[in-house]
Formats: sequence, structure tokens, C-alpha cells
Amino acid sequence: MVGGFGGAGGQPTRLMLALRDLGVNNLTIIGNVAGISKTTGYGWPEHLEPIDQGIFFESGQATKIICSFPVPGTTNPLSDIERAWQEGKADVEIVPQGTLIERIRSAGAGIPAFYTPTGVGTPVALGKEHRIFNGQEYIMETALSADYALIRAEKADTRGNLQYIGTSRAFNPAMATAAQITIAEVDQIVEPGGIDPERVGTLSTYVDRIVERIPGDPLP
Amino acid sequence: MVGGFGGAGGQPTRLMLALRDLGVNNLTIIGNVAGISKTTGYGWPEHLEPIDQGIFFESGQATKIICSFPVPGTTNPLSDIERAWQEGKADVEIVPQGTLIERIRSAGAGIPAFYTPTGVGTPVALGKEHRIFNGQEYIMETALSADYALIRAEKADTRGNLQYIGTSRAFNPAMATAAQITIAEVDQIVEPGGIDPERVGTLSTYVDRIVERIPGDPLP
Amino acid sequence: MNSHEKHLDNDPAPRLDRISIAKRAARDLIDGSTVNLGIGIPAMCADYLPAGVELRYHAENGILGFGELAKPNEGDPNLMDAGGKFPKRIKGMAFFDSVESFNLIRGGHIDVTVLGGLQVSKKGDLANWMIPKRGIGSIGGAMDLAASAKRVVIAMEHTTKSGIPKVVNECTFPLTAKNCVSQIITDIAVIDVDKKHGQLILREAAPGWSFEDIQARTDATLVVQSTLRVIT
Amino acid sequence: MNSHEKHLDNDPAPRLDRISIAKRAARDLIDGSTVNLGIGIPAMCADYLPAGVELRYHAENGILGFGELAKPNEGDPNLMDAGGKFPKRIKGMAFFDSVESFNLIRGGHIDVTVLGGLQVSKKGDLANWMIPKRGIGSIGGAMDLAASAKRVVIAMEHTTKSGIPKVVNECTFPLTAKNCVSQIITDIAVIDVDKKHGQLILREAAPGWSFEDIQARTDATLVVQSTLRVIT
Repeated sequence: MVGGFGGAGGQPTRLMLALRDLGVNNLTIIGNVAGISKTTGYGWPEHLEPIDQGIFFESGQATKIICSFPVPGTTNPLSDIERAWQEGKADVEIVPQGTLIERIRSAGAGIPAFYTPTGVGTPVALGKEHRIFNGQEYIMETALSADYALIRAEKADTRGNLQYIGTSRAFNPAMATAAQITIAEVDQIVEPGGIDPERVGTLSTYVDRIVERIPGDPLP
Repeated sequence: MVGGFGGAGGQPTRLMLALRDLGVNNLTIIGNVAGISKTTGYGWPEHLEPIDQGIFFESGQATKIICSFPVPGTTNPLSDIERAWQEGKADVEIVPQGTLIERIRSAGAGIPAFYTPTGVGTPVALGKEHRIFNGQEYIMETALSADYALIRAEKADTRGNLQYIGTSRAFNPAMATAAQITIAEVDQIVEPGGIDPERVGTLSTYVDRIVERIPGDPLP
Repeated sequence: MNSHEKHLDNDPAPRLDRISIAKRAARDLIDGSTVNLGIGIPAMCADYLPAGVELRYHAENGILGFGELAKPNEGDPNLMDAGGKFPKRIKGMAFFDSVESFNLIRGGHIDVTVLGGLQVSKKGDLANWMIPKRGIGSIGGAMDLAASAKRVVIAMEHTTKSGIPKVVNECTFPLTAKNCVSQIITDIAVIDVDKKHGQLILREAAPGWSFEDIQARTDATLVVQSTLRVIT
Repeated sequence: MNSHEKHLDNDPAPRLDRISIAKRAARDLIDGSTVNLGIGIPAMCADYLPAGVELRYHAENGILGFGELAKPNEGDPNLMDAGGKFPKRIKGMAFFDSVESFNLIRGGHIDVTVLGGLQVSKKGDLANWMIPKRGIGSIGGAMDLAASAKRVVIAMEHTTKSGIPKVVNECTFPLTAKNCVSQIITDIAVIDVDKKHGQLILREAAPGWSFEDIQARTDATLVVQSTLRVIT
């Protein structure tokens, strides 16, 4: 799992680059908006070269992505993910965004399955259990977990409590709860007390490892 | 629905008293720990006379409670709720706390039903759908909504965004999303900008009415 | 070439431009509503609100109560909207995570969403996420919004560039949600969807456009229940 | 009177007091664990941790990382634990709502919960929320904790005050959760539950207590797999 929404903010940029450089293969990536920024600049400051989950498909390390938004409106140029898909090198599983985040949240919350109205009557509902509650039709969706969650926050304290800023929360807090190992990339590590207890966005229990960025890193 | 956890903090004390004084009848109350403080002092400062959902059973206004913890360990004196139950004047539906909050959250989140491991093999599971996921047994629980949610927060801005403090969150944020009409009792109403956007605990969309307490009110 | 192309050539009057579509859609937005605007024409509604109307803008990525965009190169990567743009920091905003963001959507707390469309059927079915021949598409938050917003308004061109009707009897593209659209606002018409009876009621026409002109460019049968107003 | 009462009269040695039960339960708690302590003996574990062990204390009402209680009349109503007591404000705490609190529990993120018990069966079934004759009980967070904590330890007296065994073949009281208890720590014994095979392994005995003494006060059959240690 790779946290954030899509775009620069809230994305574990350095962890992603480190994973790419590690060279591990056969990765399944779970993300939200994926592979759009490298193609269109989505959510990145204009003066910077965007990085997104497409790097794992460009390098051939990833063979599957589960996400809500893997291709941009344009096809010129093709995104790394669409190219890998066209060439038969990658599976793409497209999940509605609300269903995706709720599936991840459910995995962390001990809920194996839930019903949602989203996707009824669409290709998303194919093969899924349909059920009527109070006269409305719903489909059943199941929890989605991962071996690793790479997430991004503003601050961590030394116990592992995390603080987020602005719209950088997105998928990070839920992903932190849904992986065997959660690794947080943060701008700053502080002592206990350095995060307001009212501002803890991810509890220390969920965080296994913390990586502090180099101060002044130009990469978002 | 009456917010808070049980105990003085996070409980809409003034709204509860106002509802009692209004004299409406046949109420179904949804709460968490309920009727304990009046009997045992649970969660109240020692020098104050506790108030809790028991007041609606003492007055005979409520005929049902859905909650997780309606009776204290002691039976001397009986709580208002247990007395009403013994006299056949009130139904008591006891729901495990995690299931109760998730049912309320689901109502606000458009999820009609979910599966939980909590309660399997216990009286709570009687009559409920059982289902195996990944070799473990779960029961299905359904969303729980209300006509009104009476909640309590520290601050509201004039748009209706709410800020909570400490352990006063509890059931308040979820209940705010799960009722037709949500009424928030707050210590202070501020202009937009008077709540840090990082500290909004309930979005203005969920809040229908705000009641500001009198400054220095001695009641928690 | 397609039989519909001639309709473009035969247009009785100019079609509305994108700004005019956005203006018309903006006019019905009610003060204080919680609103989610899709990218493209829908997002432009924000610039043309009636005087005195303030909305609570929601974006899927976890923000409520944002307003105008920051100047180029003054945007904060941690203050983004769902379109990948950078709004200004203003008073009364709220930030939250994606779980909360989709609780708001799925729970039916969005008063109005204005979205783009590829096809809308007479029953109010919406297709707006994938052109079949591409074989791959992006859903994002569209299915959640379409399925659960209290009111779904589609702002789009009435036909494709080559004149193929987008208001149809049955969608041939993969659906976003069934029976969800309340109103269609196009460059030639405003159409209410009677979701219960599966029929389309033509309410307004672009200046110089008659019922027959619009029907000729619409696959589904249109009904007129009262005097056809002119889109202003 | 009940046949078990004579066992109290016939006790071979004193039973441990509540503090000693709490001390024994505290000894196995591992540094850094996320722990939820029930009211009564379990809550007392916090006062008897081995040197160098720091725990992340969780309370159902939405707090992680609290410590000792505030002085009487210095408590803050907005800083409560699940037992209705008022902890001090300390560094590194976190506050959250009940949804998050039970995600932590139900999601299996609590390393250990120490709870009280009315009955525990040989299969590890736990009954601790209702005495049937009262007809009404309080569940609170007990069912969630018992069902989903990684390790459930029950700290309780071995028998009722009138000598009725609480470690039983089958619980007769309404269950809290099935097959959930890993260990039972009582005033005379430490018993591991082999949840897979449904048997109870006696590991430790209070000073002066033999296997036979403990078995005589236990409804379920106890097994000894190695030398019986003395609870210290």
C-alpha cells in the first residue's frame, strides 16, 4: 500500500524511490489516484518533476495495481500503468474510491465485509453478492489488507504517534491500520509531547517503523 | 441519541435537562454507558451531583434504551434504568460497545450492514446471520440511526464545524452523522477561522443546530 | 460518417459555450449546501454562483469549505483539491481523511454533485468513467457520488463532437450508477429526469432551439409538461 | 450449603490477595505493548509492572498512552479513562473517538487485555458480563476485547466467595466470547488454556498449594505438563 491521495502532498515519495532502488519484484501496489502525476503533473507543483506509483511499472517491478484512478483522460503520452496493461505486463483492478478506502479501513478495523450502494448496476458489481436492505440494493465488499503500508506524515513522536497536515491525510491513516508492517516517512521526529494529543492522526500502535526525511528535502 | 461515553465529559448535559423539562414521552434513548453515573458517580467529579440518561427513566419519558452498559455492578440502590426494566416500564437492548458505535457510524456512512466477530457464541448473536470469512465466524450487524442526536463539543464555528477536547469525543462524532437532526451543545461559538482546520472533529454538514452554554456554567 | 453529424451542420442556433452551461448549473445551487463539483464544466460552476450564495465545497481528498485557487507556484502541496489544484487557505475550512470523506458521500450528506457525463439514459443511468474501446478507465469518486449524493446534476455537451447523442434510451458505455441523475444541463437543453417513471422532461431550451430541434439530437424520447423556457 | 464451601475451610494455605494476583499478571506484560486493563484486579496491574516496562495503555473511551491518576478533585472530566477515573495529562497521549477506539480493538491491535471473569471454561470460553439471576447486565467493551485482543488474560479469584469453582467444563453464565482466553491467573493458580485442544494446563500454584488442592477447587480437569512452579 502506498498512502496519500494522488499528487505530491501526503505521498511517501522517498520511501517509494527507496523501494524502486531496492529492486524487489512482483509487487502488487494498492493506491488511489495512481500513475497520473508523472503523465499529467496532477497535484504537483509546476516546477517539479512528478513521481508516483507509475515508477514501479516503468521499472517492471509491479505486476498489479489495485486503485481507483489509474489512467488520465489523455492517451498521449500513455501512463506507465496503461502501457504496462496494454503490453500484458500488469493487471489493473479498478475500485471505486469510497469502496477502496472502506475496504482498507475494514481490514484494519476487524470487519471482514460490508455492504455498499456504490457500484450497483455497474461492472464493479459483477460476481458480487447483491442484497436488499430497506428496499435499496447493495453489494458486498470485503476487507483489503497488505504486507506493507508506506505512508507519509508531517511529524512522528518517538513512540510512533503521527500528525498529518492539510489534505495530506487521505489514505494514510487507514492504510496504517491495514498492513502487517507500517512504515511512516515523516518530515520530523519529535519527543513524546511534541505532538498535541488532540492532533494525533495515527496511533503509535499502528506504526512499526519511522523514517525521517533530510531537512530541506526539495522533493515534496 | 445522546452523545459522550458515560460520565460528565462529552455529555450534552444541558440538552438532556432541557429535553427532560420539555416533557416529551415515549422516547427511545441510544447511548453508551447509561444510567451509571447517577447511581455510582461514574465519571463525575466528586463534588457534583451526576446527571445521565437515567433522568428520562426516572421521569418516565423513556420506554426503551439501546446501549452497552446500562446497569452498575451494584444493585443497591437500583439504577433508574434497572428499576424501570424490573417494573416492566422500559425495554433495554444491550449492544456490545464496539458494535454499537460501528452500527451508528454505519448509519452515517451509508453502510446498511457489516460483519463483526464480536458477540459470536453469545446471547448477542441470537437470531443474527452467521457467516464464515477466511475460516473465522462473524455475525451481521445493521446500521442504527436516530431522529435526533444530542451531542456535546468544546467549540462550534458559526458554520457548524465542531472541535472536541480530550476524551469528550467518544460517541459524539459518529452520532452527529447518524441522525436526522443533530443538535450540538458547545461551550463557545466562534467565527469561521476560530477552529483550526486541522482540529475539526465534526464537519459543519452534519450539524443542524448549535446551542451555546452560559459561560462559567458549573455543570460539566 | 455517422447519421447524427448532419445535426451539427443543421443546428438552428449556436450551442451554449461551457461557461454558459456552468452558469446555468450554478443558478440552482442553494446557499449553505454541501456540494461536490466534478472536474471540467462542473468545477466552473463555482465562478458563477448567484449573489449571496455560499456553498460548502467538498473534495474527495478530504477538504470541506475551500474556495478560490492559489496563484500559480503559490500552491501548497498539502492543500490540494480532488482535481489536483491548490486552493487558498481560508477561514472555516476542515481537513479530514478519505474514510471520513467517503462517509460524507456514501452516507448521503452531499446535497448536490455536479458531474460530467458520457451518456445519461432516460432512467437516469449515468455513464461517465470509461469509453469501452479504451478498455481501461478511472472511476475515482464518481461511483460513490453518483450513487449517494442527494441530487446528481450532469453538466455536459448534448452530443459528442461528431454529433452522437449522449442522452440515450439505454447507456451503451459501462455505467457509473443506475437511476441516479436528477437533471441534465447541456449546451442546448435543461432536462429533468423523472427517475420513478423513467422519462425525460425537457424544461428549457437554448435560445433559438425548439423542442423538435432538441429531440432530433436526443436518442431518448423527451416529454414537455409545460411551456418550454429559454435558458438565460 | 454448597459442597464446595468446605474447600475454603480446608484450604491448605492462604490464597493470594488481589495485589498479588495483579503483580503476577503484570509480570508477563511486554515493554511497548498496547494493553487494555479491565476494572478491578486488572487495572491494578499498572502499579506492579517490572522495571523498565512501559506500556501503551488503551481505554475504550478514546485514549492511548495514559498513566497514573490525578489527585482527588484535580481530575478533568474531559480526560477520563474507561473506568470513569481521571488520569493525569502526560506527554505522548492521544485522544480519539469511539469508532477509532474499537477499530483498534476489533482490528486485533490490542496486544494484551487483562479482564475479570465470572467463569472460564476449559475451551477458553469467557463469561464475565452477566449473572443470569439478575436478568440484566452490562457488556461495555468486554465482548470486543475478548473476541479480538491478541491475548486475553483473566485475572480473578479461583472460586466464588462461597467456594463455587469459576474454572469450569462449560460456562453456565451467558458468554462474553468463545474460545478466547489464553491464560487464567487466580488467587491459587496460573493456568494456560490450550485453546486448540480445549484443555487447561496448570503452570503455577500459590505457595503451599498442590496440584490436587487446585484440582479439587476446579470444575474442569487440569493437566500438568511440567514441574509445577510456585507463584512468586
